[in-house]
Amino acid sequence: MFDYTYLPAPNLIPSIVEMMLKIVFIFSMNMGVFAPLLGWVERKQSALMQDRIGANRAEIFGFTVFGLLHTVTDAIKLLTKEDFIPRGADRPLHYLAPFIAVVPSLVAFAVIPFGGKYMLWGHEVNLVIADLNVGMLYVFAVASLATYGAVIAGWASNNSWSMLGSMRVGAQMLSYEVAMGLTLVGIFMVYGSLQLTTIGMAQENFFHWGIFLQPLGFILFIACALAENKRTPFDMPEAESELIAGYFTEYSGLKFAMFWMAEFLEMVTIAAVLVALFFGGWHIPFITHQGLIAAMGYLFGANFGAIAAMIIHVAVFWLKVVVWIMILMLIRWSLPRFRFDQVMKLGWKIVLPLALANIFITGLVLLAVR
Amino acid sequence: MLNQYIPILVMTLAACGTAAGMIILTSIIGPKREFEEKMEPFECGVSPITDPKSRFGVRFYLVAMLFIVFDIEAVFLFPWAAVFRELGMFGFVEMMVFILVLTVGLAYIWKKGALEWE
Amino acid sequence: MGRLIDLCKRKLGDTVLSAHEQHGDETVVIRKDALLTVLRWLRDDDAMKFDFMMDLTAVDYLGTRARSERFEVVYHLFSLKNNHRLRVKTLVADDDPVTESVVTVWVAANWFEREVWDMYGIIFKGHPNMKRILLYEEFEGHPLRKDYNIRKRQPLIGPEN
Amino acid sequence: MQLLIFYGFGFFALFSGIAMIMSRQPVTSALLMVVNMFCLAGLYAQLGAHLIAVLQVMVYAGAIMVLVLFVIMFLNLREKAGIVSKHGVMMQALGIAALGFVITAIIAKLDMAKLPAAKAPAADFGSVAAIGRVLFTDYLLPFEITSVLLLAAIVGAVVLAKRKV
Amino acid sequence: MGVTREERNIEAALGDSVILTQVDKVIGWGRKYSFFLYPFITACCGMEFMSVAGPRYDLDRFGAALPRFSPRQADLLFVVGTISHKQAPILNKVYNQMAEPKWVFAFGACVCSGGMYNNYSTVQGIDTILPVDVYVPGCPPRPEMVFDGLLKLQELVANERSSKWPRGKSQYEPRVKR
Amino acid sequence: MENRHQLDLNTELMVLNMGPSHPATHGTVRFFIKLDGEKIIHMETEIGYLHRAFEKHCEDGTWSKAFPYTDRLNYNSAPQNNVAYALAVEKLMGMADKVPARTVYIRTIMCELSRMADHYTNLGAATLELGALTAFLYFVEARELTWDLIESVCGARLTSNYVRIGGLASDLPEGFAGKVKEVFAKNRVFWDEFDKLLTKNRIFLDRMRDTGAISRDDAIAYAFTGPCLRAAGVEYDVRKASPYLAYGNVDFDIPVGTTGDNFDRYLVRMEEIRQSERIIEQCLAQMPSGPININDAAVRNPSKEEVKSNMASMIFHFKNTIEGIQVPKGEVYVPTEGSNGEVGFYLVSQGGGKPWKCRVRPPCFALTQAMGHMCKGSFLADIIPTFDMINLIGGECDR
Amino acid sequence: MVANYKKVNRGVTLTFWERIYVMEVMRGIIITGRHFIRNWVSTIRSYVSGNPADRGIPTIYYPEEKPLLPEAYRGRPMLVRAVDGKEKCVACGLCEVACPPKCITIVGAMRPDGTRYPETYTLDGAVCIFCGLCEEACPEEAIVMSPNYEGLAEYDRGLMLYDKEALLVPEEKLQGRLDYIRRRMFNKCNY
Amino acid sequence: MEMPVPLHHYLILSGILFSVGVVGVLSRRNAIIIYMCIELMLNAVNLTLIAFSRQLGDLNGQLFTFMVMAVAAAEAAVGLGIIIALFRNRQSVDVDDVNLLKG
Repeated sequence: MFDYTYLPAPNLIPSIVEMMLKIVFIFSMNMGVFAPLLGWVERKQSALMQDRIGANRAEIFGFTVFGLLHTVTDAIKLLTKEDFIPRGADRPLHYLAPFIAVVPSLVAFAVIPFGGKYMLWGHEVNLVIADLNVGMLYVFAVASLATYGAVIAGWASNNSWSMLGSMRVGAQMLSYEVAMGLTLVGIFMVYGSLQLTTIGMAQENFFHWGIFLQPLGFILFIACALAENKRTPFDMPEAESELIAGYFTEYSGLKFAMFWMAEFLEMVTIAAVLVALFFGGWHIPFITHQGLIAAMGYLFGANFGAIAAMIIHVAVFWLKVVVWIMILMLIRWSLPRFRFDQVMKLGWKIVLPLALANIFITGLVLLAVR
Repeated sequence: MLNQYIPILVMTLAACGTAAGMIILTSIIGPKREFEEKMEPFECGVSPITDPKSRFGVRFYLVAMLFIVFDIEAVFLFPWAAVFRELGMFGFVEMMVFILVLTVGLAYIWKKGALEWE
Repeated sequence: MGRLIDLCKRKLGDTVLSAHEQHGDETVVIRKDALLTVLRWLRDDDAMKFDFMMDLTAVDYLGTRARSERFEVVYHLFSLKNNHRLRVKTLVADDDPVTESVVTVWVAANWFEREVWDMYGIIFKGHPNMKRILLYEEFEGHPLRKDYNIRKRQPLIGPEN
Repeated sequence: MQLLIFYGFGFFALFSGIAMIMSRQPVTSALLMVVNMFCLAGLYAQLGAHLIAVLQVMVYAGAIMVLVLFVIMFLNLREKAGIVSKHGVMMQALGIAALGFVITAIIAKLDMAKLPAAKAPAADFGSVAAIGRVLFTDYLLPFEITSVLLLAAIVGAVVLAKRKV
Repeated sequence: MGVTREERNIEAALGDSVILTQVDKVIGWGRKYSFFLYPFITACCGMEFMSVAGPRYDLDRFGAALPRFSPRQADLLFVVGTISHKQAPILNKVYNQMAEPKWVFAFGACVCSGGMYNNYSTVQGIDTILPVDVYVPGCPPRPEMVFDGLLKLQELVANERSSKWPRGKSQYEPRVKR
Repeated sequence: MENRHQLDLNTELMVLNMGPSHPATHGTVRFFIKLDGEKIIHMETEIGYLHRAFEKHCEDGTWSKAFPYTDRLNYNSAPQNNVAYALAVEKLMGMADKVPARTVYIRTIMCELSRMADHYTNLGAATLELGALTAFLYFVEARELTWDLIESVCGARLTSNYVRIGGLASDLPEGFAGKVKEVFAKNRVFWDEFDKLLTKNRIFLDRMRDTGAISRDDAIAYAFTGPCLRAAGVEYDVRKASPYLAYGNVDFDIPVGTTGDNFDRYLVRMEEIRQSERIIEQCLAQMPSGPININDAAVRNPSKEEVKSNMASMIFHFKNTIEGIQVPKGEVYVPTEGSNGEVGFYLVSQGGGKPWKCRVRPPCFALTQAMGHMCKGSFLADIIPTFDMINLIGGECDR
Repeated sequence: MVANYKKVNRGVTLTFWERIYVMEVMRGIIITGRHFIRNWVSTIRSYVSGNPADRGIPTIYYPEEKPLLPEAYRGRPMLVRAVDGKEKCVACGLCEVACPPKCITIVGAMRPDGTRYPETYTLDGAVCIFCGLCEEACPEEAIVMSPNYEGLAEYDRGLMLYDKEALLVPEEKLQGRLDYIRRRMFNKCNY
Repeated sequence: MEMPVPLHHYLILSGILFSVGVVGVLSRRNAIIIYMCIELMLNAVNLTLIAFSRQLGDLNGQLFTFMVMAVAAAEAAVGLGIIIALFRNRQSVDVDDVNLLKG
């Protein structure tokens, strides 16, 4: 496990291949599937919630594919849109802001396991890009960088509404970052680790899922995650009816789309973290990790069985993620938004004390159980 | 252990590449024409009245400041949570004292009205 | 004659220039110089108690009346307590379109008076902010005067017509 | 490979550090500082200080620098023409001279052989649990004192920022 | 005004070639199903616009459901409701501030021609101050009429050469600078 | 303490220009806001972006040509304005009591239907601007169903042009009562869902409650009328204070609030939708049969056969159309309860076929005037619910 | 039978569960989620069965499906071409006068048989407000509000200037509207 | 096992960074930039601590860094508070303007 020198050559190649495959998988999942698809899901889902049908008319050779092509048309349109920077704006920062917004949301996924460990031809495959022992802290650290994107976007735009939006987004994201960290301390106490793979493995038993062990932590975390994601009911920074488009008022074309993309990808990350921490990660309820591998091994032989189990686990994980994304969208489309001071009040006066209380209670219970 | 970070590095580079690519692409493609009125910041169809970069209320700063303090608190809590089971009762009391002191701080700012947006 | 007109006449004496009742609407015409006192009395007197100033407008009688009585400023008052209404009018001359502002009596009169200024060019003395309200500063003339042609445009942008 | 990473991060750290003190725009300075923090975090990770590396990003880049950025934006600081003070050029020259001196001194003084040879660290060196274990036993007192320090910081900041106290 | 150094379009970038028409086709296809609206709503037609966006008629089917209130992000200026002379400079400014490519949709009789308001305060059709792409009559038009107009606009956009862009500012400067 | 924004760190006040082309201002209002952080120190309202010369147009045309213009005053509830104008003209002509009973009832129904549509739009738009898009679309659909009813009667969805002097343009369609029943059943479901989504939702409540409050006395001084006045606890409704149409014959409640904040306005409007349904159902039950127009050739267009067959009818028809209906000299003010408050028509006739003056008392004009008063000291975000609950309708406010 | 003033229940003393947001969020999600699932299922069902009636949503797929209009609906005004092929209009000019936006212009002429007819009849579609006053004014039932609303959008304002030929429609196509006028609007019982 | 990168590399880097910080403090007048330079110096020291911690296989260096961070955070809160207070009184964050000795 610990080595500074390189792995022996025969082992190096599979590791590199494994690494690249995982990165490509996550990247294609994020950029290729979720970023465009979520736009479609969001549109269609909101449409159906609102008794509408939603985008369905874009067609190639008569095929409309349930409106999926609208995401393609949107991309083409946004790409060929004028790139615009207002006078008085800080040009380099104006370019930098969407960049800063997107990168963390793409990178944050690295530590989230989307499957367990499998032995394939004597090579252990661990379905996580980087199995850091700081685990969740990495996500927090990366998430804290996302604040810059929004704050700088507003600052660099030379627009009053953007400026207001950026101040709001800064204050809001900072407040909820703290609360988010504290809400998860309970989970870390329960599983005794910050490493997401460890936490994932610990949830093999259905009744050890985080949701049962940390219900309060779960609710608080969802609130914080929604706030970090800056979507309704916490979309003060970009509240259309108040601030026009908030901090990205002066952004056009793809640069504007990048903020949205970042938002969508953040949503995927949030859903993935929720699943990994509270909903048993890749586990199927009542079926153990090894149990499934053994069963599949019995059916397909050891190696292919492991592959089959891997596929099932990965599918289960993404299924849970998709369900969570849909729930997050349901929340987003059902609720009115807060007022800014109410958001801050919720963060500091309700969530933060409750999170501290949650830590206290968890500690007491854990000590009592022991 | 270090090779744990290599994927992250690779991923970061890839992400930076993607993002930079998108920005460069959008600034190359697309028609462009700039003229005086368009370059004005948008303010509901009239010319802006004041410079947007005026100063903001001190509360925003206060929030950031409180954030730092509580972030440090959280930072201390993470390693504690990881070794909580090993430390047992002793660690629990120890941390509760720590939290208590900071809760006093929270109560102070609460009472001082630093959390109010009035 | 209606009850309110009687009351007004008895109380106000010769400040009431004329009064009439038509279709159940009681109307009193008040001398311009006594307007503010009369309206304040109408608001405060227990028998009257006109706490609502429902409407304030003007009428341009160009060509049908003497030029010294060209404009009428019309107040529609309503009393919540007594549930009755009264129309109060005052006459404004063409060459001196000035009358008293009643903003001090009813806050609501503020915009209504600005509108009358905008539309008829009647100036309300003592109004805190006598500016155009519906039209723009650059607009010349007062469109609801009978001598303003409905199609006389004064665009801020684009061709003249 | 390792050396390459070191040089990469080291170069960027230096570059951003120097650019930071040269930059005219305070906002740019702050952002360059963030880059600097990031590179240092990379170096920490290379040195096996995993928790510290992440905290470097989280606390320095994610919290302290945001606060700095807020203050810059909040005070609407835009530099006048002469950012560097009049005696700035001389100071810089002096500074660079001092820099050279310091480095030579370090290298001259450093007798690597006297240091114990680098040991292979324990498997969980620098991990969350390892730090936690030491922090909450050996460093108990500093830890508790930190809480008082933070409390003082809260009070201080509130007093300073809110005029009516 | 005039051609600035910054001005460019795809056609200039690619040079004139056979591929270009194909590229134009693809871009036209993309743009036609992806209108981000800037609803410039002032009057009665706005109520009908709500219906157009509402469940019964659902503007989203045409890929045009995202109202962006920042003109930088919008492609299609939906002028909905009477434009008075007081409002006209604002409309003009919003149009000028939109990022290229941009289209203008005249929604309702008042916008097309001033409608029944042939008077001192109303602009007699916004085509007197900006270039308009599609006119939809009616006071207010039925949602179906709006869709007819939108389909026409889609047709127009699909067959557009990208050399048409950028279009630049509207032909008039306001008389009064505010 | 007293002027903290001045003491506090020399914070420059931010002067913002909200509107006219801002999503929250409906395109027709412009707010100048002085902000200290997020708090409004001072606010000025500018209106007039939708001034369309209503009065001038009325004076320009004949009496009956004014109907299409009245449609576009409060375009959310066009029939109400039609009715108000018709009532005023009829009163001026001294034939107010000659209007057939069936017409009175149909007019009442149309008024209440349009009140419902108006409240649906208003409440929906308010929630839209508070971020709850789904609730908004539920009410849009509810309004759509109401509009179907209006369309089946008037022939147009929004600008109905339905009422005529001394009568109506057309009779109710066959099976109207049944359709109303169907629509109301659906609308009640939407109403319930809307109610469940919002009324007890704390997020919504916190946005609405104690924001934009106005005291009883201030509301009266600002000449508030309609739901906004009643929300402030003043018991005044034209339908009750001086019953017109069939309002004296039906049983309904008029909701009254206590504090005059946005939440009370919201509740009052929600309740009024229910009451309107009640009124309509009672009216349909009491609906008399009979003619819908005054049988007076000098007022009403004769039927086509009559025009062709009867010379006198034809002459009247031509005279009425070209010269306009002859209205005797006089003046009249008729208050009616519009969806937003008291809609009063003040008509002056100098005799002849054209109005000398046709003034409408716009309820939102008075309401909008108080925006600055209501928003002062609250947050930027509070403008939105307050302004929505004022329900500014450009056509009515600016005319 | 009187109206009463009734205090609305300001009510809203929230219970503990309502106060903690969670329950309200859940309730909201359940309501919207119910719509979502119901519409999802019904939409899929209609895709499978190919029957638009199976759709639970009220959306009309416009260019392919047309809405059902009430017979009172006023669409674009049309001139009636009588069965003998001549226009019914006698160019009396009443519609021109009655039209509030003044969008109609008529130039009348005399046929050899002495009847009047419009030599030109122009209706500016960009100005028309579909109010129906021309229809009421017309003594000859020559101009009626047809239920036609399609294809009115144009790229150019000039194209919306309809001349006589564009407006004339055979009588049988407008029969529904003519019946409606006679039955509902100018029926004898309406007086 | 040897460290992959020799210790003195880190030390030199940290020395340079420290000097850069010193130069910044000496040459800039903007209090916020000076504050950032101080942070830079702290970070340079942290780097040394961690490098030695790795060299010696001893966690104490990392613990030191941990504490330095905590202190730095507190310093940020108060330090920037002081800058704001200075700004409030002097309308400037230029250290030349706020020379207390000059009065």
